[in-house]
Amino acid sequence: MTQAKELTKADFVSEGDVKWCPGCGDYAILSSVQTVLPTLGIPKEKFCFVSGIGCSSRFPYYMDTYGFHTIHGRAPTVASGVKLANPDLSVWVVTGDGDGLSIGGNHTVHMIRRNMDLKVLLFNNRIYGLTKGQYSPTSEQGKVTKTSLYGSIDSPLNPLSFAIASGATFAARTNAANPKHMQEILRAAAAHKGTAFIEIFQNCNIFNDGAFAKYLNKDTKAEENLFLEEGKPLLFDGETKGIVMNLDGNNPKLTVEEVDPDKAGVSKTGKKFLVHDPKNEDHTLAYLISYLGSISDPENPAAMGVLRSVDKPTYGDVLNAQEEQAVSEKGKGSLKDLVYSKDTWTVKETANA
Amino acid sequence: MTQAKELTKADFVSEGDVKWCPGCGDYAILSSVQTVLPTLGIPKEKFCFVSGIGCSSRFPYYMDTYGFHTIHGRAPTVASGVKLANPDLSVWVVTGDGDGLSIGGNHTVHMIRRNMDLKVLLFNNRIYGLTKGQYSPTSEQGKVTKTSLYGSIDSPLNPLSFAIASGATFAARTNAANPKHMQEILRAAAAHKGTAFIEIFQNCNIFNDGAFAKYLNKDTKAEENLFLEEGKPLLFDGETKGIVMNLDGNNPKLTVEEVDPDKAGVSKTGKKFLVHDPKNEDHTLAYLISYLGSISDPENPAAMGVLRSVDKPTYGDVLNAQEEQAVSEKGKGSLKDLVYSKDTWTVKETANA
Amino acid sequence: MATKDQDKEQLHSVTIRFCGDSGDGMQLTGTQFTNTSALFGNDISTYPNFPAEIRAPQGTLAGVSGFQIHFSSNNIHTAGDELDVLVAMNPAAFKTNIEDLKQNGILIVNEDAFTPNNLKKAGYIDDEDIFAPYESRIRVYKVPITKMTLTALEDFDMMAKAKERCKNMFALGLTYWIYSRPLDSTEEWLASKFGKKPEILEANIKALKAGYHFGNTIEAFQNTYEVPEAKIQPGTYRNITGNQAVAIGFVAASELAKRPLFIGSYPITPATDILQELSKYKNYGVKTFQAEDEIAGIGSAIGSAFSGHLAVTTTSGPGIALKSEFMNLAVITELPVVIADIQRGGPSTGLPTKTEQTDLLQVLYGRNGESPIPVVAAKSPSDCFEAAIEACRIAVEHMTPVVFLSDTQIAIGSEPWKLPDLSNLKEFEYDFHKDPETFAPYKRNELLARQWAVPGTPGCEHTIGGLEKEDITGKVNLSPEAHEHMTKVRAEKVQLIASKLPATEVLGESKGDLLFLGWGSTYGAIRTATEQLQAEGLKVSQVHLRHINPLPNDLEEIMRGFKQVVIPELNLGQLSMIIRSKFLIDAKGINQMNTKPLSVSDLMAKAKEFLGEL
Amino acid sequence: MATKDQDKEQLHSVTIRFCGDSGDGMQLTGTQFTNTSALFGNDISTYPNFPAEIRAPQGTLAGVSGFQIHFSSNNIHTAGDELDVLVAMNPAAFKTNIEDLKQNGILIVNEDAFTPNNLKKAGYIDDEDIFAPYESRIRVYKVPITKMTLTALEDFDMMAKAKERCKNMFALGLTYWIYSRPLDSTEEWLASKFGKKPEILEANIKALKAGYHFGNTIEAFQNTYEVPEAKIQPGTYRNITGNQAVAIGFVAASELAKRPLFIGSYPITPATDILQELSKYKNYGVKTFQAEDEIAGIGSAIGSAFSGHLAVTTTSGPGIALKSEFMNLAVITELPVVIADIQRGGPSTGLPTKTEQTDLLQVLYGRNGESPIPVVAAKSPSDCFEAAIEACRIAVEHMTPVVFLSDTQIAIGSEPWKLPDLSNLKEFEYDFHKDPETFAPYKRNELLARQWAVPGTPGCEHTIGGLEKEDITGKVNLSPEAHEHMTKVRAEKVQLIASKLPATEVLGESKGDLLFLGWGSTYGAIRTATEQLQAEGLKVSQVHLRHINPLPNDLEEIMRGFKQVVIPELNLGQLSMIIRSKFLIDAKGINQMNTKPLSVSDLMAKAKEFLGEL
Ligand SMILES: Cc1ncc(C[n+]2csc(CCOP(=O)(O)OP(=O)(O)O)c2C)c(N)n1
Ligand SMILES: Cc1ncc(C[n+]2csc(CCOP(=O)(O)OP(=O)(O)O)c2C)c(N)n1
Ligand code: SF4
Ligand code: SF4
Ligand SMILES: [Mg+2]
Ligand SMILES: [Mg+2]
Repeated sequence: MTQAKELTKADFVSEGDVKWCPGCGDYAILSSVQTVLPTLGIPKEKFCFVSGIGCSSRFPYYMDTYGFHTIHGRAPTVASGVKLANPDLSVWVVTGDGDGLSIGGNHTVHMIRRNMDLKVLLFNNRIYGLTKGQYSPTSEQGKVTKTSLYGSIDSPLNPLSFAIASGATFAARTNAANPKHMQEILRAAAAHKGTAFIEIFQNCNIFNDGAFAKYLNKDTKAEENLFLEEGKPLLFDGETKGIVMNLDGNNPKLTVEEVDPDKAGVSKTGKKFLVHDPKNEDHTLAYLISYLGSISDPENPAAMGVLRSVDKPTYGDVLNAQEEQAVSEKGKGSLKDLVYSKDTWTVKETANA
Repeated sequence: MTQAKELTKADFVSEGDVKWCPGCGDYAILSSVQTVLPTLGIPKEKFCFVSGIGCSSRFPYYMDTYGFHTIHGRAPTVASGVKLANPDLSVWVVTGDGDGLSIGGNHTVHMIRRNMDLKVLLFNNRIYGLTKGQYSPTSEQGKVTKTSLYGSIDSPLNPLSFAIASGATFAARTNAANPKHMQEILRAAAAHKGTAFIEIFQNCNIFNDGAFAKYLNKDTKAEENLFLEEGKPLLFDGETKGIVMNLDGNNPKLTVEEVDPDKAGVSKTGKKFLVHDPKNEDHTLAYLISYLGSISDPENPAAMGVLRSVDKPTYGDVLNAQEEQAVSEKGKGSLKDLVYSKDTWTVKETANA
Repeated sequence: MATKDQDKEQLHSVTIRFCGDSGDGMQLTGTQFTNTSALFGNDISTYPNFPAEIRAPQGTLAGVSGFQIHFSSNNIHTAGDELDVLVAMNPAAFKTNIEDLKQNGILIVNEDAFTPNNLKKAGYIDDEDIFAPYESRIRVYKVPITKMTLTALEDFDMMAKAKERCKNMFALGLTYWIYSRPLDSTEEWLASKFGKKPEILEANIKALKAGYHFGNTIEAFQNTYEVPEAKIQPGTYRNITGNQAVAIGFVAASELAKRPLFIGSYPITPATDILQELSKYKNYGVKTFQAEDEIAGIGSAIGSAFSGHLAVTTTSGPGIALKSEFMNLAVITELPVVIADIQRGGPSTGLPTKTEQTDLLQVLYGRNGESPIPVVAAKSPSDCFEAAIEACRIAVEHMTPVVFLSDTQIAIGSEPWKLPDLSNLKEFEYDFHKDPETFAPYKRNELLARQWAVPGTPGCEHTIGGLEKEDITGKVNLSPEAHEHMTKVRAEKVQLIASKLPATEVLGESKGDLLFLGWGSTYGAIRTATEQLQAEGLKVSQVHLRHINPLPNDLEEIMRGFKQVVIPELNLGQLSMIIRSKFLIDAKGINQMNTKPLSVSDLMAKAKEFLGEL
Repeated sequence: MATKDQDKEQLHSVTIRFCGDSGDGMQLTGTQFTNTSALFGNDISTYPNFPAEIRAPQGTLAGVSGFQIHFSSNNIHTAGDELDVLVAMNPAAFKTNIEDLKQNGILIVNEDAFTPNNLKKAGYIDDEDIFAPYESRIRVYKVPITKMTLTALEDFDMMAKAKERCKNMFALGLTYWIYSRPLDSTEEWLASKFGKKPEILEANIKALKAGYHFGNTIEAFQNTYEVPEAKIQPGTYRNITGNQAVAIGFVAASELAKRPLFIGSYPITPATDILQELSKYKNYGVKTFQAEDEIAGIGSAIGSAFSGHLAVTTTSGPGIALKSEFMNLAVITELPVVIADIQRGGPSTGLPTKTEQTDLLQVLYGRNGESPIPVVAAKSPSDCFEAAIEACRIAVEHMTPVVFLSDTQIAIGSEPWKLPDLSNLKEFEYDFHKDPETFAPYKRNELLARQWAVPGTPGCEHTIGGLEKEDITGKVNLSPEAHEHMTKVRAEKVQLIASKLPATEVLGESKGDLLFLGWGSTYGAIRTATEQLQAEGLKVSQVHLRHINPLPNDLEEIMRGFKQVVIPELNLGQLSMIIRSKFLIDAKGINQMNTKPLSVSDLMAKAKEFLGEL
């Protein structure tokens, strides 16, 4: 394998069978990732995919890259070690809503706040797939599953809001059934220097079929998807509606208003539509946008795209800088110095003859 | 022990020695809790204190109530079991910044989102006390400790923001060195039906002395504390300054402005000061307020008081309702029915003689 | 009941395995065959075999799903070693199962599924004659099952796909014919299932009958067989899997303890069923809590125990690692909580859908410090009921965490369960402590069980925790004396459980040449081997342990009555290690690590070897 | 070097313990006495004893902090059983330590601290004469240490509190006088510590000298003593704790492996020091990562191993529970990572600052599935250096996780370390695999170590994980054959480590009546007991295991050369269990569970009992 050869999708397809259920949304994600990777200008051997346990977490087996299928919920920790040991690598974490937000929620938080420079794909199917259909932390309240015959009691978490509140420098959402959009987002994540968190709506056609149907359904998709573009106003439904900031009693709230057909970029009540700025240092607006269309806010469309993408030194950068500082201050350590430190004494041959 | 007897502070003081370091902020918290408990009208035997591991987590030993000193980071799980099994109890979780946000961060999230109806006291001293001084998830970036000789790299978490983003129905902050305020907050938490999360600034005078000095220092405390009162404007520094909402480019931001000495309730630039409403269903504003004065926002004062207090059914309420529903639908189950269910067959005595 | 038909060959026992693609409905087919045979009066034992994938791509080896039934006119205890009949619905199913078919066994394949494409998916070369190598030693029946099903349903106004889905009923009907089974119970079941969809109901019944008549019509099958009903103990029976029995056992224990049941768990194969099963029983006062992880599962259970509930948590091997720290807390706080470990193949994620007995040392020793926990093991699916109650009883009466061990084979396998006379179940003997005058948290009764005073009890306020403590008062105490004493007390308390155990049952003579000592799911295989060896006149007996910690007090004497002790296990010798070190008896292991239940013929062969060495 | 002074009584060995309130500076006092004695030429061994609380309320029993030094003209291996001298700075310290003082031993108390208030805090009744019960059997010296220190510092312009803080130097000076030690090294150390605060420096030196002269002046002490220098092997020495030695050992291993060191850890007593120590070594290319918990600690370490770093994680017992699931992943993925377990008292949170050897079975068996991990144990503080290197060497050369065991006694105890000739350290023999042509992730060398190709290597892309696999290719494979084979390979790989071990060292004759078999921190006590028993003419030898898994191949033969094998352990018989089950040797345990290091006299007494029984 030499770098000279131009990489293609086929280079990232592993040998064996792909073993997800026929019709599973995971296939499309796999295909999109395999499509995007060869375009990034990164040598194939520099990619490493690290996953936990779940249907989603079988992902690395299907990629012809370095991969590690670890244990349930802990992929962020292994990925952090892989990346810290070799900052040259492009390290991707593949996780599910149970893996990354239930058992692994804490590692997700800490990986994000440390800005570990990992690319995180959270396959959100709002169910535990591999264990055959129990509610997950993203399942809607009241959901009836095998372990919640009377409806689940837990209030769901919104993965994107969770990530942004944890300090994500990059947060985005896409849909497995929209490969074009997904590939765009994957490229943006790859380009980001820092941890990039992507929530991917993914249909589990066996245990939670249709969870995201409204985002795909011909009749509803225009009003349910709010596609974000940097510098563009937050418009949807064929640019007939948009998002405005409503300071109702000083309570900042995003609401939908209709576009004034007569005045460009202004709502019927005369409000300006928000203009999307993922580079906004302040995370508040991204946080508010992440809640749009969430399970607890079904009236509004869900934001699809890059909600936030800001610069911040990565953990590895600072770690390396500290190492350089240490070397420059103390000199490259020698084992001899370490062992033979100052508090030594010597016993002579002839001491007690 | 009969209920007739009026409870006093002394009833909540356990026998043995209290073993924190002399001067530790934990003493004041203990004393405040012991002061407030007898005033709540709850029989002594109904209190249960559950803690993890850390200096803070020694708390239950010093209370003459039911108590459980569990394992590191896991108090929320045990407390959830205690409460679900006996909804009559007033169950308090005592944890530290390491216990509750590092190893136990995930349980904290899930306990909060489930609205388990626990009272959570997070003693935030921004350090690991019991293990003698390593940085914690609330330590400032760059902090030099025994494990971060070149400064810690992690970005700190803000406990209150973390709780609010996790769906806290009650979130408050107080300072161990301000017993009067602390007691007020404890009373409010006790009165709240649902999980009540309280961040308590607590000085560790051995390993992180002075971390909260600016909130207590005679010269600075007026400008560093923003005391919240329901229905009152967010004013501080002797009512000379206040918090306004700044919609800078649709970017909702809380900023400090000076009070116009001539016009009541209005800033010098003519803005209205925010009026505090902890009952606001929408959590955005509480989330923004929680960030004020955080480590990453040292310019502003820190909000002290109840940021959020809203009603929502507790986990236990819904669980019990489901049980009632099941009983009313299927009748109270009898073991006989369960064992001798319909798919049975009978082998007779004489079958194969 | 059954009238003997002299045209049919009489057999004692038959083992059939249905296998096909995950989508082919083999679990359902097997279950129907099972129920019919049970109602007919056979003794039965079953063992399904799931793929690790939910629904791997159609036709692949990874997607093969199987269901094995052993039915007999004798009492049987295993799902059978070798197969008499293999029904293979596609090439992948053929490939992964054919080696288990015995000499002269019957192979029925759905020949329509043996297309070039499917052959390729199963890893065969296109023009390979895959049956050729077997034809000399087995009886191959190639049946166009799909085509015949479609033909039978010609007149139905249904999609072809839906029609094809009835092919499992055709296969079922065919096997019913071969083994002279009545169709009625399956027809009834279909009626209850598809009552609201008469078209589908009719189609299924038609396919079932078509299969049955096909057997009747063609001359391919020279013989049909009959397996007469078994001499089964009179009583009421139901067919039950181990996991179902555990769930019902826990509910029963809750009644016997007069305390509501609390289960805090996190899903994991093969334990998930128990949580799922129990979440049906809210009207029994059962509280199920699906926690964020295994740690939270046991943590909430321990909290509920402190609060006075009957507390359980369920998991499999990888989950035990996560629960260990809390199990240790339950040891030092002496709280009753049952940790059910449904073992699966390891190490690590390992073989999540395969059976193994490799967690024994983990549950005994996987904690820091000297941390004794009683261990109770179930030996078969229906036995889980009693074993689960026993685990709960020890927990509550002795105030201790208890590990309940089962495994995949027991958990998903099924057998007829002779329903117990519920009035014979003994209530648990314990009391909440309520008197402040006599209360101290670590004051003990004659079993060394400490007083259990639950929050809410006036005057008994106390704090427990994970630090070493002083006996009686429970106050934190790290002194040499306290630690020495408490270490001893914790050990003695567990040891005292043995004093309450009934005499150990020996299957066979109490002295002899070879004693099989076993635990867990190997029971049936060992029992069968033992009985057959006894029938051959060999002096072989069996002891199967319900209690692994503490071991029964009479075990040593029993073992010393035999020239050789042999310990068959689905691990590398975990019980062996304990027996050898404790008694210095040169026990030999029969250790199998190949994902399969123990084989009876293997056991017999090895036993004879050992006997030959004597 | 030292000139003999005939006025002084000559002693071979002395054990002193300084104890007082946490705030009294006892650790520092002890360290100074240690350094002075080491420089003087004695052999030394020390053991500090911390309270579980950071700084419990002044004067309470919970707040007592102690430091014990054993110094000798012989070679010694323990910090001493009984005390020759006890320095107690307050009543609480007196109460918790007095029982360890030997018959006719010297007690020095700071009489000024024996106030009614302090007596009450220590749980004494106000007017009790607390010394009376002891006066007949020990020599009590009540010294007004506080008052005399303040008097000595009369002229200093300092707060009284600051002056009082110098009283530990007074006590140190006094003991220096009794044992004829020079003051100069402590003066030098004070100068380096307080160089920038001349006032405080002077005050400390003054107090030190005041204590020394006080001894010289008053007549209370009839004798002074001399402990001549020891016959110590020539070389360069430093005093080192076990945790420091582990840290340096890991850095050395990193050099020998030519790979940067990565440590992912979460603080926990008594392991925290290692992480803290290593975070000083950034200029050695050491990456320290304080993770959010123990799981993340080992997870990151495993990730770094996959990426080609030398990976370690450090913890204590409760942390092992959390790491077990990942340890198991390292077993099945066959990645080199060293898990250092610094044992402490259990179960559960237990006795966090006390020593114990109760994690052995946990690290060997605390995982689901058959999951073999090599275990290496250090036997003393300085030995940690070599043991840590050995653990890393096995990990890298055999591609396996390795457990490194130490305990509180080793971790915080100290002894002189004869610094090794670094050129004698052997580089690790392994290579990253880089050739795609010959690469397969589970292809093995003659040690069965699999190929290690790290991400970034062109053409060697592969995925590893926790599911069972097929050998060589590493592809997921849950078949009976694959599992059987891999189970065997994993076991054999670990067993093969034994083939590379040097012959086991026997201290004493290689045949005899009694063999002490030990591991870990009991080394010193067992060795001392062995040597003394040998000196008495008894046929006693010692084997101390560096490797507990696999055991050395020659161990069985050695054991069979003795009539009795005795295994002393600070647990209830964990190594015993392994030895007994594996070899069916009736090894007897000497098992101590009282938070203390093994006592030499106890060992000798028990050994004689066993010998008597022969
Ligand atoms: C320690 C542990 N606990 C539990 C499991 C069982 N388990 C495997 S995957 C999974 C949940 C999967 O859900 P999700 O992360 O949403 O992934 P999906 O299958 O839906 O893609 C669970 C509970 C396990 N393998 N390991
Ligand atoms: C499983 C486990 N890991 C680590 C520890 C060690 N440990 C005890 S408390 C603690 C951190 C305490 O910090 P914090 O929660 O902030 O409490 P504080 O002492 O500051 O009140 C740690 C790391 C432990 N006891 N158990
Ligand atoms: S169970 Fe659901 S998520 Fe899993 S592979 Fe099947 S369709 Fe996909
Ligand atoms: S170490 Fe700090 S937090 Fe802990 S008891 Fe001492 S002062 Fe308090
Ligand atoms: Mg999912
Ligand atoms: Mg803290």
